[in-house]
Amino acid sequence: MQKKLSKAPVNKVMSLKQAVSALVSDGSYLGFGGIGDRTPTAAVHEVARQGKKHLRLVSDTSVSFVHDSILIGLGLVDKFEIAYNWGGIWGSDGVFRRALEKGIPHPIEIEEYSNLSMGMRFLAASMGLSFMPVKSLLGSDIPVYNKNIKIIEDPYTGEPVALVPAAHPDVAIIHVQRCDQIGNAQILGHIGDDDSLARAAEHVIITTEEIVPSEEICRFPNLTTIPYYCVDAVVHVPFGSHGRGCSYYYAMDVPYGNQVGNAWATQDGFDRWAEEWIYGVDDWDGYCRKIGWERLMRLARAEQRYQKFGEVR
Amino acid sequence: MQKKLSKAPVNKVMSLKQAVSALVSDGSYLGFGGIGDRTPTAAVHEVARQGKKHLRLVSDTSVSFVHDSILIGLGLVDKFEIAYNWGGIWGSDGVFRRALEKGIPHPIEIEEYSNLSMGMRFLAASMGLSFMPVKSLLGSDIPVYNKNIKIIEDPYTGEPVALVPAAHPDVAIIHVQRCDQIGNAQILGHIGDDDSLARAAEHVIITTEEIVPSEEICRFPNLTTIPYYCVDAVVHVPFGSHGRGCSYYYAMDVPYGNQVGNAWATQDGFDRWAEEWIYGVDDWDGYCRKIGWERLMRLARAEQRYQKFGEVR
Amino acid sequence: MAANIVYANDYTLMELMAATMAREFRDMETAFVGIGPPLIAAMVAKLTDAPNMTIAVEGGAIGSSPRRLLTCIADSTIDERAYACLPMWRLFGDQQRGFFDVGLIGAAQIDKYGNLNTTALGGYPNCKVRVAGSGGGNDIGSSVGRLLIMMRQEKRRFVDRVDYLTTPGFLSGGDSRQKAGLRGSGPSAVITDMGVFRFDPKTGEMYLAQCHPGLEPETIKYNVSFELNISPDVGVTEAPTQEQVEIMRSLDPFGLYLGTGRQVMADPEKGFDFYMEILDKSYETMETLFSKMGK
Amino acid sequence: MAANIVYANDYTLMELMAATMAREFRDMETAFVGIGPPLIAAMVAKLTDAPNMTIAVEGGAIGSSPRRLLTCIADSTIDERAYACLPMWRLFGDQQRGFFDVGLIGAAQIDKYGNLNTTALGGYPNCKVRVAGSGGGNDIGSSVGRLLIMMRQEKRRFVDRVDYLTTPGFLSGGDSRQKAGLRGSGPSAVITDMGVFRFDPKTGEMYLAQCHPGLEPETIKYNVSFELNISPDVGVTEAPTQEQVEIMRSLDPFGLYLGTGRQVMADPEKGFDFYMEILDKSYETMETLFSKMGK
Repeated sequence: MQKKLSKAPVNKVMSLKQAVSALVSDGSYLGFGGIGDRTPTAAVHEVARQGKKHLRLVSDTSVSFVHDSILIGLGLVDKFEIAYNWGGIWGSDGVFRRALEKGIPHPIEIEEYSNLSMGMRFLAASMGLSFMPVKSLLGSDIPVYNKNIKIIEDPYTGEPVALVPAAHPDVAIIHVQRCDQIGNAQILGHIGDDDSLARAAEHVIITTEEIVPSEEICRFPNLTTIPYYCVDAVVHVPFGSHGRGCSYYYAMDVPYGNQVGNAWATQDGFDRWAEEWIYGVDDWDGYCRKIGWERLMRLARAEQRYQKFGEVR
Repeated sequence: MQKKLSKAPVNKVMSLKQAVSALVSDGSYLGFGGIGDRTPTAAVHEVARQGKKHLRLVSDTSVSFVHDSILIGLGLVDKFEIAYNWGGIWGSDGVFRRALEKGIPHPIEIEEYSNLSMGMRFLAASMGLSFMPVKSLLGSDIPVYNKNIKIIEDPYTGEPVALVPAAHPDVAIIHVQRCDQIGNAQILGHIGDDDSLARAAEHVIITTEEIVPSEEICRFPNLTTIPYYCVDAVVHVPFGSHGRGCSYYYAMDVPYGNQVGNAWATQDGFDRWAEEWIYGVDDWDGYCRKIGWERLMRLARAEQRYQKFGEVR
Repeated sequence: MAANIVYANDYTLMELMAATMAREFRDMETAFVGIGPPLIAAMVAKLTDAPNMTIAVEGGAIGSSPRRLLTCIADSTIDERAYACLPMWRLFGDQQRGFFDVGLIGAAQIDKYGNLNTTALGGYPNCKVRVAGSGGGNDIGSSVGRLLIMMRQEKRRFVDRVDYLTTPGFLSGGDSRQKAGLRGSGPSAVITDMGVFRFDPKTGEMYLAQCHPGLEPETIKYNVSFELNISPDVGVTEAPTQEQVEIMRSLDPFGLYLGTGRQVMADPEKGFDFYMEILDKSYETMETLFSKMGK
Repeated sequence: MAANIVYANDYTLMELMAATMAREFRDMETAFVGIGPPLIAAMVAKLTDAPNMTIAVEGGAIGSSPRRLLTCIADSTIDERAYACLPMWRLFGDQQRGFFDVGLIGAAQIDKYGNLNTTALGGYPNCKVRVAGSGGGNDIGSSVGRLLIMMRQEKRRFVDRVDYLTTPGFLSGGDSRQKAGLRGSGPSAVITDMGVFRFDPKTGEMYLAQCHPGLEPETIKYNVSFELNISPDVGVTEAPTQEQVEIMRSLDPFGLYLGTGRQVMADPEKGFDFYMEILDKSYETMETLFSKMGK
């Protein structure tokens, strides 16, 4: 028998502090959304600030310096299920490497997939299924080390096919461009696996660039990626993905990642960075003031020069 | 080894006559898209006019009087894979009933699914998988009579789960609101399973209310349901779903269905209807002139009073 | 019941059925609703006691506020002011995941365990009467939180064993539903033109819970082929309220769902103008109804 | 080659690699392209010989025409003027279905059957050097039409057996790839800073097909751990054309991909202004490049 999952269409607007404190616990199984773009960095910082520990994280593509690695570096993570964790143009992720190469700050268990097979885990879970087939993973070492992947004989073709288990995070935290007060969330540009992730999780926190009236959402129902019935909390967090970009809202802050990447080269540097940027501010507003609103506005102008919702040229 | 499937980004605009004649053959396995809304009725009429026979049809929800039934009534169909075939508010479908109750005009083989399990067949096929699991069908008579459905023990939970086979039509024919010349198709409102159906098929014919410049498609990339690489032919067919509605473009013509429904009450009535409305005109333009452009424009005005792309109130 | 409820003096049986069904919905819930009378019942609920209920239809639209009369579940007006329009597989996937609290469908046949037939009567695949097939019925019956059923009461429709089991109820009773791997809680109520039926939580067997006004349990029993259980405290169905009846009549002023307006439309001469007139008038009706709800 | 081709006089090794890789793409094809230098190579192809090639990136954007310098695969500018932005699972699903003709990825290690490691060096899960993990690599290597690989040539990277097999090449050669159930045709070319490698269609073994200008097969052999086969008609890599080099330099004027501009950005004082200046200038560059293609 299924649990009642549907969340009521009521005003869910609250602060990030409230949302994280109400829904995330020690030991939580968390999935942070985004795919390079729309990284829920503000929420990652808040989880860190609240010191939630023994976390189990699940991500498809995780971006260093703004995502899961922050919690790993702080020693808050026991297990990490991923397809990819790296800095991209920002380069090597000192925190991730130290954790897996040297067990610093402490060893973490790792369970690996590919992007598609991780997406299939969310897709399966999003539909209430316990697994999905996939034609990736075959012949590779991924299923050799990950015993949750099963290679079976396809009952229709007789060929080998991989099965991956559904991933049902306790809480998914997803940053979006537009959301109404009851939680209907619209994602523009890169969607990642967030359509599935939101449905896969038991609880969902949406952080959003703008809270718009429901009437505005209803003008473009085909853009609603996450219906309100998946959503527990709606948090207004402008520039909530700073560092990475947010399509139609602001561009990546490439220098930021380069600077953080340098800081993270040593555990000591990471600790000082966290002290300053996470614990040294009260909340994301404090972080934005520290980064500087002018800098943030310049990133917004760079993005919106041609691409702004409803005014794309 | 997979076949090369991707269609080139070239101008694919042609007439419906050309598209059907080039891609549909006797014996073709066809999937007509739409879900009550956006029924590709113009294309169904053209397939009928060209007398393609021994067809195998696959649909999730098929709507009487404007969809698969037309081809069944003409005796062009050997096998029908469906979840649903009925007239809705238009009532009983004489053609469908005669075929299954009395083998008139000739017996057809039927293979049944539910809406979700049919959707999963298209979803599986769209991803190059040979099956998908589903938690419908269990305990019902559907898998008792449909041996292509397998009930297995879920390898992760031990519970029963149904598997359904991928459906790969030779040709999918889908009516959309907006498409560019190379085949990037945008669907507004009801999507049905057409996102999956287009990818599942080997060839795709898009009939569209409007052909818009690629620049217009690119203004709203999140609305592109079917990328050009799935598409072989783009056909400009205004009012191509007449009878049913086309969201943002025109409302249903309810009286039309009632009138056709009455005509179809007998095979003789059906034959006379087909003679007049299908064979009695040269093409869809002829059909529209016969229905009357004023009537069509009134349906368009009814729909667009509040809901028109970009101007939704 | 509050003291200020005004019951309707006259109403049709279809209106009684829809009004009774409307009472099965609860505020704040998500409802997956089928074609025709079910949608009328759900709309009545939403416009009275369940203003924050969200209605989704198989076409994929969720929580819409149509601007004009909805003539069918896939009518394009159902996309108007919707919270979301999803691919059908995604909407049904949401339902399979457990996001829909209640579903309402019709059926051609039912048995005492609430199993439904919407496929064929008198054999399969060779049949005497062919109907629509599962559509979303099997999916909703398999996975929705609780299942509501609305159908005509006839002896040949309430049968010992359905000719074709399209949509699972409690299968063969007891824990057979759970053993089959099904998730939703199964049938919760069956509402016909004669009464309201519910199911024993242990055995999964149907019993008569309420008779519509003026009917005796024995009369209803006579219209059921299987041995019908009758609740020891079988009640009488509450009449529709004046408000419910007014809403139904304004939602369906020409009896398209609940009555016989259909044949006027079938008139090749006058049908289309008549239809355009209905649509035109309905903008105002819908506006009035939704403005009550602050839309 | 047409007579009017003008080769560049000076170019970096990275530019030679990217230009050589650009020649592996074909017009009208769909290409699935990874981060950094691969994207530069694909862009060069599109701006020269393959104007109707469509580039898709893992983030989900297909066929975009970014307005400014793309700093990374998920940079929001990649959504600009895209034909479609799909969920990632849907894009990879399209790829698994066979809609992508060619894919280009990098790797930390490769073996003689073209199997790739992008996960860990020196053991697993306890490792000496941890890298990113599969990302989309395994998926692309499993299903894409033909796989292109771009990586640095070092003895410890061209190994007998990869420390961790992240992305399948020809596995253990012969028909082992097909037997494993994989769909795509497997690796087609490996391009390094020393040469171009291809694979025997029967055995699946890698061989040296071309040496970059000035290099002897023996030198390259010295930078490979396994017994390297050398084509009997091993050639010399064509130099980049002037046009290719110009495009690369205008696409990456500050050496973010192909060079060393990164550290300027890391300067806490001047980094941000420098970056804003790059972006500002890049609008014009992109405009010029795309206008060549009629966009």
